[in-house]
Amino acid sequence: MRYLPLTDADRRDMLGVIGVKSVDELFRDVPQSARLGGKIAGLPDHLGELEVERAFQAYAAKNVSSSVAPFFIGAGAYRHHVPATVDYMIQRGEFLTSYTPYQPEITQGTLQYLFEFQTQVTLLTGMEVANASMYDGSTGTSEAVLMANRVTRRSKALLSGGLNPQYRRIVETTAHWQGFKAVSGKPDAEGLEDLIAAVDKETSCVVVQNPSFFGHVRDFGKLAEACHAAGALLIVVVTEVVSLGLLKPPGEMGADIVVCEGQSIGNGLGFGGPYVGLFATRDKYMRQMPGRLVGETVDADGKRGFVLTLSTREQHIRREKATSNICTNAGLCALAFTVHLTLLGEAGFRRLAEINHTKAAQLADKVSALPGVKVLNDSFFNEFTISLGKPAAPVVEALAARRILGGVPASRLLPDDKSVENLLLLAATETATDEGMAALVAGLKEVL
Amino acid sequence: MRYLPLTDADRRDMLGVIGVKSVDELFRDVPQSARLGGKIAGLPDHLGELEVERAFQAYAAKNVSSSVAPFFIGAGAYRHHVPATVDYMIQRGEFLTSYTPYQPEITQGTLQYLFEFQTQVTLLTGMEVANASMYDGSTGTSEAVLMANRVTRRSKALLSGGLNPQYRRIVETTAHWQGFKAVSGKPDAEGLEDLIAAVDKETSCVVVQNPSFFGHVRDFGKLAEACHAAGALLIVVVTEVVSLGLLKPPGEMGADIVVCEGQSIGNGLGFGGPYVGLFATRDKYMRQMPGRLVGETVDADGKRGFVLTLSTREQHIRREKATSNICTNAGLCALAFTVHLTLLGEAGFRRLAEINHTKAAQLADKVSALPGVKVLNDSFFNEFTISLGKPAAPVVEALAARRILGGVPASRLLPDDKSVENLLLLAATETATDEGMAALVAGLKEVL
Amino acid sequence: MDRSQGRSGGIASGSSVEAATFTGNRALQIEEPLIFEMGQPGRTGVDLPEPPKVKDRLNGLRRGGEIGLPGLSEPQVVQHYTRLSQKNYAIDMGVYPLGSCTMKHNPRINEKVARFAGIGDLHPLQPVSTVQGALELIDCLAHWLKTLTGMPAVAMSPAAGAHGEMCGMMAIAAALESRGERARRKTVLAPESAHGTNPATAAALGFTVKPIPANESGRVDLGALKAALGPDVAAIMLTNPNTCGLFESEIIEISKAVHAAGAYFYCDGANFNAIVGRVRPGDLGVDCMHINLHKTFSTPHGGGGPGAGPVVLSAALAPYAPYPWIVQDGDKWRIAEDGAAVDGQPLGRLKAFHGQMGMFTRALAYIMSHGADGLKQVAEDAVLSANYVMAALKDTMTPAFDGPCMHEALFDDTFLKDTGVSTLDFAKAMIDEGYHPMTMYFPLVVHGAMLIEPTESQAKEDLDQFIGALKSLAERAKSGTAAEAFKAAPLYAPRRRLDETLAARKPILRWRPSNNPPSVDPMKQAAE
Amino acid sequence: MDRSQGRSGGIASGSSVEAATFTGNRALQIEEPLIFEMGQPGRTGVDLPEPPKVKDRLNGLRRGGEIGLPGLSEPQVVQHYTRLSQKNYAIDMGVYPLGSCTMKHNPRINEKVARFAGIGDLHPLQPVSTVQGALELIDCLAHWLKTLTGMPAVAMSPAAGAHGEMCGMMAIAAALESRGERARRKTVLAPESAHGTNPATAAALGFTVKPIPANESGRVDLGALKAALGPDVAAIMLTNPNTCGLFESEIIEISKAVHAAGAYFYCDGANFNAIVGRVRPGDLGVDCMHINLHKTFSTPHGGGGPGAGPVVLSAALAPYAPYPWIVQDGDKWRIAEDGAAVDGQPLGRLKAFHGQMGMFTRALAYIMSHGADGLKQVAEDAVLSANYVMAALKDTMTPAFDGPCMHEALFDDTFLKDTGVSTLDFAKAMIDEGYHPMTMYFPLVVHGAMLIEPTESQAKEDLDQFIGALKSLAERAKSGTAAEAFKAAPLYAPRRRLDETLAARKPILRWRPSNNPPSVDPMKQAAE
Ligand SMILES: Cc1ncc(COP(=O)(O)O)c(C=O)c1O
Ligand SMILES: Cc1ncc(COP(=O)(O)O)c(C=O)c1O
Repeated sequence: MRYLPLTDADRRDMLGVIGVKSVDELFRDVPQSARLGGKIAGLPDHLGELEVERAFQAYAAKNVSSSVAPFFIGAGAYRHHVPATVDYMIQRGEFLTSYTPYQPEITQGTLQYLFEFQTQVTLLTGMEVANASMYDGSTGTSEAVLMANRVTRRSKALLSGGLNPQYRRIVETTAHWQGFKAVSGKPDAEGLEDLIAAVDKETSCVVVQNPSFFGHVRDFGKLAEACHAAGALLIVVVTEVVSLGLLKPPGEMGADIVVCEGQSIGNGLGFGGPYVGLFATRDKYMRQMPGRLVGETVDADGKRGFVLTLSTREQHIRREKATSNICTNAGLCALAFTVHLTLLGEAGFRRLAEINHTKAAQLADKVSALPGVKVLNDSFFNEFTISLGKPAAPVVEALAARRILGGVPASRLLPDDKSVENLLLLAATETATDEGMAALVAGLKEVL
Repeated sequence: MRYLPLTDADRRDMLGVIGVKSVDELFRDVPQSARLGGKIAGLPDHLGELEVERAFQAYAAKNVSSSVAPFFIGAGAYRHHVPATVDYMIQRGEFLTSYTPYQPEITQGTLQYLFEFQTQVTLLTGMEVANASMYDGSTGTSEAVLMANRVTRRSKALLSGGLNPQYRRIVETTAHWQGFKAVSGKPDAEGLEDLIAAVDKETSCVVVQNPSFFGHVRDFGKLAEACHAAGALLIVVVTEVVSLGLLKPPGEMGADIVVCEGQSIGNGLGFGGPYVGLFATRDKYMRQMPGRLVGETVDADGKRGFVLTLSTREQHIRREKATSNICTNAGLCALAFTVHLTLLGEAGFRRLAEINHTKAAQLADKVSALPGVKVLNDSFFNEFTISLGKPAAPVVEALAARRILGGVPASRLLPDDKSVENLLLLAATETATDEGMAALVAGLKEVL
Repeated sequence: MDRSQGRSGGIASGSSVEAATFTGNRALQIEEPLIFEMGQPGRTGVDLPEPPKVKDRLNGLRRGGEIGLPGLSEPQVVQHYTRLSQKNYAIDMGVYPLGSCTMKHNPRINEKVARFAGIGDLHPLQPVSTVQGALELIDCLAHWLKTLTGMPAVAMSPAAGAHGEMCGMMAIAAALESRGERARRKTVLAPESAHGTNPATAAALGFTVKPIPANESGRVDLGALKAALGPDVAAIMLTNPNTCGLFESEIIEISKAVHAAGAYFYCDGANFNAIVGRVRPGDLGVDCMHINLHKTFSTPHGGGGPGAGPVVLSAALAPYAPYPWIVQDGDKWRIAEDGAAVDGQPLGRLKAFHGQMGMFTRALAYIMSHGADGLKQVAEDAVLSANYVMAALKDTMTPAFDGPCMHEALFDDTFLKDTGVSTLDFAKAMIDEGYHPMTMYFPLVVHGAMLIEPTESQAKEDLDQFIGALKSLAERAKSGTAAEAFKAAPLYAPRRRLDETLAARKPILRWRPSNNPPSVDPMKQAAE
Repeated sequence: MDRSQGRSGGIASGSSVEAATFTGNRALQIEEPLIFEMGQPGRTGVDLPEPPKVKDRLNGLRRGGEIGLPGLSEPQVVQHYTRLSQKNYAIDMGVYPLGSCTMKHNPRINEKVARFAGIGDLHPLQPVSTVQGALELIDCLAHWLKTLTGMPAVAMSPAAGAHGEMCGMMAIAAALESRGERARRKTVLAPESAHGTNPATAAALGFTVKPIPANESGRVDLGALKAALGPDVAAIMLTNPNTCGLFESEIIEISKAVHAAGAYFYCDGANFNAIVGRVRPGDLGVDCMHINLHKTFSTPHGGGGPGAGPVVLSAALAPYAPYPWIVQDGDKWRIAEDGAAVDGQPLGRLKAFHGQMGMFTRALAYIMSHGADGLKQVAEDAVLSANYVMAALKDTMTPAFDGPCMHEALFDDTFLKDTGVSTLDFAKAMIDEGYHPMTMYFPLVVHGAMLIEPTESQAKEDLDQFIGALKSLAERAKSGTAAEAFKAAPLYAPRRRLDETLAARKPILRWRPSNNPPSVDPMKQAAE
């Protein structure tokens, strides 16, 4: 076995030192009834690397790679070009194979990039403080609601109809089992929803998404004022973090907590995970935050260094009183994020956002020219919703048969809602090409 | 420009410190007539990473990847599975982006792996001393002949008809321009050649290949004796280094110099390069070797360390009296070789060789059953020659049209020799599958 | 120059001082500033084409002003992160015996297959017809997990162990709800040795955590447990092998008693690596258990994630598994997503999309590479190595319990009594010796705990050197004269001991131009 | 334990000694044995299936006995090479100003595209119809090289610069041969500042190398050259910009004179990076020039290769280009290989297959990424940076020549006169400061030469810190009291100064069980 350094001779010697005859004696505490004779039945034996590689090539061959087909899918995960430098860095063993920096003297590498990551997140979101990552944007959103409940000591969350339906379901699930109210608005395909009236004295928070699930871009300044007037918090969710290169940041709209799905920067599509959740808030709520925090300090020689800090919020210290049960988070995805964003810098990040918006605008103009197709959005960033006049799901399947990955039917995430049955979400990033757009338009012409 | 750290402000400041108005002043020594107005005409401007990636995807799409087609090509380069660990290691910046270890205190990593590499090469070849690599097996072969000329102070080399024709041409080219005699035997497709009679008092060396270009496996013990009796050296060339896991090593046959193409271990096919030349000889000829040598020593604290040594053989010290003009060699390919061989170890390397031989034997049995096909070899390692009764080149093209990469027609390397027109070289490694072999057999049935 | 404060700014002329450097660097150990101290306007590490002008659709919300991101070129970015990486310890560098975290070898082939086109680049919402291979892959891993644990169902979506705990405890709550007993059963029993995530999870779901005492052998006191079991008890959360590295020998009696009391058995599977391939938790009466793929199945720890925490479920809890899961219809696969008509009452959804696919791929590659035979050997070698370390050190250090351990060896700090050396000091001294320290001060039930988990990945020679170093350190500590030396450790790491109190008292959690960090005067350091 | 001699064997109890470690490690700096000291029979880092038994075809030559390769598991292999890598300095870590070697940034995208399926995995002898994209790629690079140099032809196959020199000088010999003058023209002129490969190459081809003196400005003395030119002269080998980092201002007069004398002009293009995109060697009268793709076009130096050394050829030498080359017929590409009917008289073949494809791919990616505009900027920034370093240090150190330099700044050791500090000592002290030293003692024409090539890849801030460090070191040296400190350097590197004399006197070029290396007693070291 290539991964096992111990030889049979080693094993014999070691058993000797321990003073037992066989390794079975070391498992003596296992109840008789649970002891298996030999290997577990019905499972194959070990394979060489070449065989393993072939097995995964076979899996891959049964999928349509997003790199070979015209691609316009978004709805919470976006296809972007990730520079080769990013992938190289996250594969360096010193980053890849180390763990949570419990011993700061020999994990300054991890600690410093997390400190830089936290700073980048505050800058993008326009907030004051950020943590060292959550699992992803969706789980981060329910953590934000829980935090708002702690801060306000209230237990009713209002969820916008513009929130990604899966995110909404996650908050609702958390609400049900952790015991608070989650009131959800109906899907807001037109982007006309106004939640201000719904905010009341029981409300712990209002959760909105920008751009919304359907792509609409809104200013939530008034809503923030209404929330604050009622003693509630405004939580702004961003599922396409690239939009922050072009759009007024939630911090400037008065958001109290901002949660982003960070996948777009540095992290590939990966069939849905692992991704990285960005979590930012105001200084005054710092001690109510979930997750790890890295802080600056000095060492015995007076040199600047970094450590995990404010751990008294966390499960390993605070146990049942912890702000969250999160332990392992998304370290390496945060590294990918911060390396990519460092490569982009101010100029590159803004330019990237500009290109995304331009591509989407071009696509919107192209498809809106198609008979029977209506673009629902006056405003959007790199994704928008069109109505097809017929159910969208079969249309997408028909496009797939033509090897075109032509967006997400709203019904995929809102199966029970007839009113969105004809709606299709289309996204275009910097990776979209004129040929690809032409193929989509031609495909739609055929199948509509 | 993503690769250029200097900003325009930096450039202005730096020009100021230098005390010139413009960078043009720094190029003042360039003759007027050679100064270009602006950029060189007729060349495109810079591209982003995404665009560069697309350009190379377009090139790749116009080739048939050896990973997707049944594959039986050898003739001096062999397709083997390279463990992922190897590719990871050679991409680590500390190895990839450092240079010849001129400063041993901060290049012990490179120096130690080269010392280990040198030792591995002596073990595989059964020789006493090896250098830190040559460009590849083909250039190493002509360096070996030059070394034999120095050692024997003679200037006639006998080249076996079993030597790879390109290797032969390289030695002949060197002989013509550097002024010595290279006498080549006729292509030895049957493996019956006997060079003993040809060895005389002018002979500086005899160059043989094992397995031969046509795949035959020979013992050159007698030839070695004849050479030594006549004061000549025996040079044994090995183009498939994996064969040394199963075959009696040249050192045990009395070889004086052994040159191997090391590509098979750790290095991909790469359309012909870069590869790595292994070069080994007897201790007594150490000081006549070309190339770099790493030796063991101690540092000021008495700790073991490694340095480049015996540099008085080399161009940077010895200049016109150097044993070779080689400077940059094949460091990173040597690293790939040594990492892969370290993973294999004694057991793995022998097993790998056994599998290669078994696959080739199976293939030989299968094709020999085909009407009109004759296997010329009684002996071989993982490659052999078949006669088709008709020209092989069109057959190979016909197979290629069926997406089968079905070996190398001898005429590809021996275009002027009608006698080999019908011969086809077939190789099978551990990467050959039963399905692939079946496809080749079926393909041959169709096209023959 | 003052932009680069991580590097020594002023190059003082220090002909006077011997052992210092002007730059503050130490040969290959290079001081590194923050990216915000390296940035320059107009510099970038990417080249992006200028987009054509179009009328924007931003609803007047175009971002104004500076974001404040630093501008670095690609060479600087590569150097920055390379130098940072060189300040880390990692599995790839040596023994990393961090108990409970299972720092085993992370094969590179797993990284390679996870990046295959057609695997790494799939969108989770692609039409199901275009991701059949991906669904088959997930289903294949699910089959392995169910078979290895002997459990009928598995929920794949949890993102890590703690998330898996949440999933499993929600399933228990759901089962109680459908029995109409949720309001009544508000107590969760857990030993004090439990990992922090256990009580944190239970509390988040509104349960009150009641500790169950351990017996002198470090296992659950069965009598006390039975006494604690009543109509108010929802579940027990038990780690097995437990966090002391011991197998709960009475686990079957425990599960019987728990079930008899109408409660459920949540098993924390963080230590499954000790028994994988040899013992099936399903045979122990477990109702649900999370599996940390980043522990037992070696998906890289990545400096603190990402991980994955699938949860296997008993027949009693299977109906409550959350969306989504993979369903095979003949030779096709589909995804049961929210709203899909299914039997059972899914408890809801815990995560967007379908789980940590990147971790699934790596874990499956690891599992295929080992096979049923290799996984069994993994458990045996892990347990053998831990017992070897325990046996070799038992006379020098003080084992917390006697008898064989499973995959990790637990020591207390008795052997340091009156030496002036603490568990922390001892750990920091290990750093200078070239090792990552063991887990310190966990589990809480042992004084000055040192939890050593060698895993199956270390060669005997390396364990021997590790043992030799610990012996020598223990002897030095016991000499009674070395407390100062231990307090000074580490001496050779990129940083000496860091002031954690300062960090917590005045939190600096982000860079600001105004932070102005402690100036590093290499001359001063040298003087010390 | 004694199998791992690179690591401290005996763990001595050293409570007495303060600043030592038992293992000999220093935190992240870990001592590493040789693989031969780590091996165990029966251990392996691969799993290969047992092959079916077949009758062998080995002609009775099956290898007997042990080969002697050590057996290591994959985790050990990963740790071994990771730890070794951590003993290296590299471009990715900081300023690497090794003059003449052009240690510029190596972009990772180049590594990525070189590994694309369909590029990295092609066999050189695949049917030409199956490698059209590969041939097009080579032809595209050839077009760039010809256009950038203003030369009509290029030979792509040479494996490195020295190999390119061999190719170019053979072409010159071939041209002379066809003129019937080869026997007569046996002299090659080269300045004493020439790189060692120049005389080595010329001598190998049977030429006698005659030195041409330099003038006080560090360039070829035109008068002396003209005097040396005669009917016996085959060629001049001249590096431009030359190895002193200076542009040969009279190069056109030189080439005119050379041609007038019936000789050829070989230009060593190792320093082409200083003028790429700004000056075309073809406009200077060059007959042939090798281009080190691993310098000007940043293919990674890899610890000493691989490289590539294509040679551009003038119309006079083009007919003699060696096999193979790529030919475009309409929209198809083919390879002109040995025996192919071609016009011209190819001089033969220098290398198997078609050249260093892996380097071609990377170089073309680098070239496309920069474009004509970026390459020009590359030359300008490289020259600007070198002049900046020169200007900043000219009062502290002693420039070998005055006036602006090109891409590298050359200093002599005058500033160290009577300090007891040598160029070598100065270089070793730079190591402790976190830098790779500059090229030392080359070119030979300058006493104690220090050749600094910053390249275009370093940020101004980093150049400033580098300059600051060198100034401080120079001042310390001049203080006259620091010779000892300099002789002791480096202090912080993985190794102190190594005994090169011992290495050469008793060469140990391979591991043998009997080598028994100097035992490392960390206690002893500490005592020092
Ligand atoms: C015993 C135990 N339970 C639970 C956890 C939490 O798992 P994770 O970090 O994957 O959330 C851990 C990991 O630290 C653990 O050791
Ligand atoms: C001036 C000069 N000429 C020739 C060479 C030889 O080039 P290579 O090392 O690629 O063979 C070098 C490289 O060191 C050089 O600097």
